[in-house]
Amino acid sequence: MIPAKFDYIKATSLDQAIELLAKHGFDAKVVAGGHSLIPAMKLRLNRPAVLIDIKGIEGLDGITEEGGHIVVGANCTHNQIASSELVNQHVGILATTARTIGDVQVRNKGTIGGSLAHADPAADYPATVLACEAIIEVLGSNGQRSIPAVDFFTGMFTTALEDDEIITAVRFPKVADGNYQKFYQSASRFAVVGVATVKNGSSVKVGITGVSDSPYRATAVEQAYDGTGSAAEHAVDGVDVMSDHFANAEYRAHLAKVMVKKGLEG
Amino acid sequence: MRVTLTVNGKPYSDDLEPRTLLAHYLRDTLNLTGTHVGCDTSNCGACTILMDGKAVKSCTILAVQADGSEITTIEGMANGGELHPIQQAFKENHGLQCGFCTPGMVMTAADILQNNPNPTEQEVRHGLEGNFCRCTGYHNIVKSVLHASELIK
Amino acid sequence: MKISGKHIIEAPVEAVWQKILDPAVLERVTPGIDQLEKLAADRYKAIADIRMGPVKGRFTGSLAIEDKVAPESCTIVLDQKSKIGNVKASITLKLVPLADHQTAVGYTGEARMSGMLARMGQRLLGGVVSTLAKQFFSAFEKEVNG
Amino acid sequence: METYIGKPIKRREDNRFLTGKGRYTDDIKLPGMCHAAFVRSPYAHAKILRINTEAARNAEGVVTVFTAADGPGDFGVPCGWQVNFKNGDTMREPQHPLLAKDKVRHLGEPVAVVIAATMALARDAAELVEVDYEELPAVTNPQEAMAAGAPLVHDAWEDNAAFDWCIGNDRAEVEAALKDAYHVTELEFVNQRLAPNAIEPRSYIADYDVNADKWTLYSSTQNPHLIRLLLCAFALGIPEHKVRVVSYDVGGGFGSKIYHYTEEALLIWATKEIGRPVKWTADRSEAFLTDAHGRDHVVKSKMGFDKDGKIVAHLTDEYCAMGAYLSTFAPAIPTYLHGTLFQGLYTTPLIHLNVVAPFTHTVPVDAYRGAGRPEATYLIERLVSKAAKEMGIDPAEIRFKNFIPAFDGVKQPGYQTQVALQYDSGNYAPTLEKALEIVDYKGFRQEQAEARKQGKLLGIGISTWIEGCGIAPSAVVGALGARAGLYEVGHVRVQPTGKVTVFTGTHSHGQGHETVFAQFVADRLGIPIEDVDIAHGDTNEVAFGMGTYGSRSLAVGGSAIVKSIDKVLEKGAKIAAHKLEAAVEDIEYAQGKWTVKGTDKSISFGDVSLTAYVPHDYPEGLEPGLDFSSFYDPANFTFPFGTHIAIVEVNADTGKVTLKRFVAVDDVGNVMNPMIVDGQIHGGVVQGIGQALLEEVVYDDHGQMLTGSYMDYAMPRADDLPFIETDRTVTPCPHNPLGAKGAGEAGTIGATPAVVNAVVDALHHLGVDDIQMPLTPQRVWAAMQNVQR
Repeated sequence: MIPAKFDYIKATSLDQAIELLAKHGFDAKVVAGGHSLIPAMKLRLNRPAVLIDIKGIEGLDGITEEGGHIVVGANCTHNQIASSELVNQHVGILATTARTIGDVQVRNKGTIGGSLAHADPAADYPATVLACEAIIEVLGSNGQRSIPAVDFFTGMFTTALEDDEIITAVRFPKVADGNYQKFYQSASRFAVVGVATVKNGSSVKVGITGVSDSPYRATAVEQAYDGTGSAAEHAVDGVDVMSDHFANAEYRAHLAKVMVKKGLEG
Repeated sequence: MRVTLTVNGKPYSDDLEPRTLLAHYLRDTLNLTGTHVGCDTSNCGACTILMDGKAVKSCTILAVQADGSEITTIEGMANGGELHPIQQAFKENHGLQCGFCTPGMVMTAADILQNNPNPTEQEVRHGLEGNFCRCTGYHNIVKSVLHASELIK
Repeated sequence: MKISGKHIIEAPVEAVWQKILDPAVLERVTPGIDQLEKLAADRYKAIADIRMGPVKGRFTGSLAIEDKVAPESCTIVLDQKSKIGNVKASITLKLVPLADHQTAVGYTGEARMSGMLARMGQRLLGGVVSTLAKQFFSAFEKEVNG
Repeated sequence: METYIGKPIKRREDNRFLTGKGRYTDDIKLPGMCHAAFVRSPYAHAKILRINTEAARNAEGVVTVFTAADGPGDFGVPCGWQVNFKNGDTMREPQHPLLAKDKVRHLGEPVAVVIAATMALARDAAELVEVDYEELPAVTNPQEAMAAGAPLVHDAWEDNAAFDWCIGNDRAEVEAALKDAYHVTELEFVNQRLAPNAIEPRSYIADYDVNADKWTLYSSTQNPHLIRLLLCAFALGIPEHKVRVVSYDVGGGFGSKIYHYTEEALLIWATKEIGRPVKWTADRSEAFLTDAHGRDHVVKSKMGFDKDGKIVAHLTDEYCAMGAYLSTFAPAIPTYLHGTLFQGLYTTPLIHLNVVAPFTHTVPVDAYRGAGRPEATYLIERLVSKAAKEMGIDPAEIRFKNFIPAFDGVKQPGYQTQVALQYDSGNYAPTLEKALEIVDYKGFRQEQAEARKQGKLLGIGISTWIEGCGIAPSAVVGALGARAGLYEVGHVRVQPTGKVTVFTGTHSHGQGHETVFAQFVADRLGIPIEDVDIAHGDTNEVAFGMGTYGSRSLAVGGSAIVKSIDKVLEKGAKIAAHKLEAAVEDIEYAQGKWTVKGTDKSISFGDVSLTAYVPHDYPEGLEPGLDFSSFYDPANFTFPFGTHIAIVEVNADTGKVTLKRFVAVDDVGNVMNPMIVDGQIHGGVVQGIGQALLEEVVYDDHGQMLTGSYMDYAMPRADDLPFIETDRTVTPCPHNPLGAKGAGEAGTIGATPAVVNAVVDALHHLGVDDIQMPLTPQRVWAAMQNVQR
């Protein structure tokens, strides 16, 4: 399998990358690790005319502590996140989530920025950024924006990113008590259901991926939370549950409840 | 587009179409045909190589993305006629049958053992989740990796 | 696969009916539609550039509006081809007036894909349709009330 | 002197695979080689209205574009096995064209081929070929294909049946026995369609030499000579002596690389047209669409028992898909490789199987590891386990009650089944006894009861199995419709220095022939294994052969080599006798030398070899040389057997099945290399587990494939599995010189029902008595829900 032809530009700065994006618009795609994009290009399901490689841009692959937040650069790989001391110490749920993605090889190459921008409805990070109330930092022709996770995912493979915007970092509040529960699709190992739970005293925040066309905050669960797992019954309240060959809507809704219960009790 | 990189310790520089996948560059341009391609969707792991010391799937990386990197393929594992301990362990434990997935298994095993020199059975099994084998039922592959961890000590 | 859903539009049923059959409006609000060229009454040549996550492709083909019962229902028939596979869809829209100048737009139908698109995209089709519908109705609502 | 048989000798082929020096077809580059890309149908059934290749022809790097109208449409690939209707009518056999002509009949059927300078350019240009189709209704389920009004796959016939066949006792007699039975167990299910998924995709290079007027085909085939025969005699009508087929290393086959595929024939046709070598290697997504699939049976069964749990009758009706065309061995799979195993290991006195084999709008179905026998075993072992539950008999006990008593095929005759075949030798109970002991069956039942109290769902599943392999006696298969003999060729060339090259017509694609064959050759000749080399996979080197499948290589191919070794030793004895100045009757051969009995006068194998090639002092009238080729046609199939036991845990919340233990006690006859036999069992078992829990090709109602990549077709991974516990008993095959039966398919045959029986056992107390394969979490959960409702 070989992609259709394209031009490849290795961007050396964010400004250059954004300029290129603005110029090529619909025809351009940003690549970092490439593990969401390149398989689609090989199948020729996607054929960008221009590929803008941002992997070499300095300053996008660090993990730092800033003002009580852990800031993860967009180009950080899943393995880098999974093994980061800072992340493990302060946002353990993020490290756990990263460890469930793909396989060793994919985790060595795929990046958090790429995964979030791709917004696969079965990706793992979305649940966790939602539950953590992380902020997605983006830069575009019109400058910098900080997008709260809850506003970021707008549908299947669609996000609040404008055509000329690039994710630069994800800012995570510190999370003391959180867990990520994943039910694997047996072929792709994507999430049939992924549930991120962040507990803070008597309150809880729950992010769910895989269930609907877009990841969501399970606000009904959060409101009904009573310190036990019983609020899990509300996992799919008001949600249009997806159906596919592996999990029809009924089973998927059931799994969501099971995973949320595990999360609440975990 | 010019790509300059090191493969198995030797420098290479070639003009390539940007769409050339690293796996195809290794196989077709450098004639390193030990790296195999078994699927289109980054699942099977037959194309696994080490890029800057880490296991990656070379069918999902453009050669231009590998510019400046250091690559190790299966051909770079043995030292002359002497097999690498992982290769040795696969041989001693019958960790291969048709041999097609084998290079990818060996390269993934190298990554696993680098990060975890004393893995448990479950850690080895989990580490191999990105590599399909259709012949061995993984039984002897898992044994091989566990044995390799002993040999490397 | 079967498709169904319902959206409430903040506009009276006549306004919705009028706009939903207006090719100029359809061209503006349908996600990806680049061009809608009239071939005959209620029959258009349609060109769409669809970009959704892993999938990006140019689709060309026809869009027809059939079985019109004003201002209650109609069926939109799509037949689109692309290098990555073809899409055929037949979707019936039902408009139900609600109180306070609202209209419920329900849709039911079937979409079928072929080729690589079907093999790689089938499991995602439900979500894609749901997202596209959300985009369509949100743009449509702006158009009606704009 | 060291001997080798029975020892876990490390594989000699491993160094090249471990160092990246394997020679798979796609690794080969030829000067001037160009690349082919196929334009494939996006529909399961459609009329081809128009093909426009102009843009593609004019695209960068394109050598040419062919459609059926350019010549390939005149040719088709043949079917190698004829199975007629039970009323005597001839099997319906449509042409299987190299490129589709007026109609496409399955998703992915090729309609054009683009040949270009590089693989990338060929694919670019293939996208430019415009094909207008008129889509037609399709049918993908074999039962629905036989319903009135179903879309016809081939218009030439009034319905979709390729044939309608039966085997066993008179149907009325079986029905009557069922009517009178104390208990009847019924089962209806689908033995789902599987994709073989050798990790190496199919690959071919065709190269025509205009000066010599000769072709070479490099192919990832399991049987190079058979491909050459089919290609020359049937597909293209080209002279066989001008065609060389080379198959060096092949990355797994599992059946899918037995068949003569259209791409192979097309490339051989095309290379002459363009005068350049041309390569095609399948993508995985093409592999899903074009490699012959396995299984796909819709089954309805009844098994009757007396009050003691003895089987009195078995009646099964099946619809078994053929796909759009008849693949090379396809008709044999649900018939002679399936119905003939309906005896199982049991004394069932009355058996009847009826098979309707329809065409469907899908890729052809053919042999996949086990080929018809896993389907038979699954059916019988599910029926027996289900009956045990229904009758309140222990599942081990019901099997012991019904086993055919032991027979060795020498002192006691073979066992004549109700379904044509005669078993060679068997001793079934010990494998079950041993397996029960290994799992501590009684202990497990206690553990299970305890676990249940805590809400944990543990289950144990037993499957006993038998298969007919060592394929196969030519006269028998000929009578059953095979259009080829199934003997094997073994050629032993003793070099002047006493080194030995063995040429075998079988083909190793993971089975380890280079090691295993060398083991018994070295032992029989009494020479070091280093002095023996095994060659295969090149029609120019090896005289002839039928290839590797059906667990036949050792039993049939090995026996052919033994025949040649016997000839070598017989002639060697004459030379030795001459040199030792003794009568042939007075010398004996042992440990690499001939000795005059009762003396210390001897001559080594090497000296005799040299004498044979430097015959200065030589027996009068004896030809020089020490080089023999033999054809071995087996006297019977071989019948390995065994017991598999699975222990599973089912997650009560999600329905996910976790395999806790898997025990396989198999009897594959004499074992040459236990390491390799165990490896074959491990791999087979895991493929069987794959069918039970994960794998399924799903076509939708329109013939689109929903599981056409590894994103959607689930296969076992390392972390889905425990170690497989193996053990064995040894009941030698009485009719071949090695006493070997065959181990390649054993695991796949035994494993699937063991796993399903275990899951049903875990859930039976909840009211679950069957679940459709694969036992995905969703299906298992739904089964639990349904009984609770």
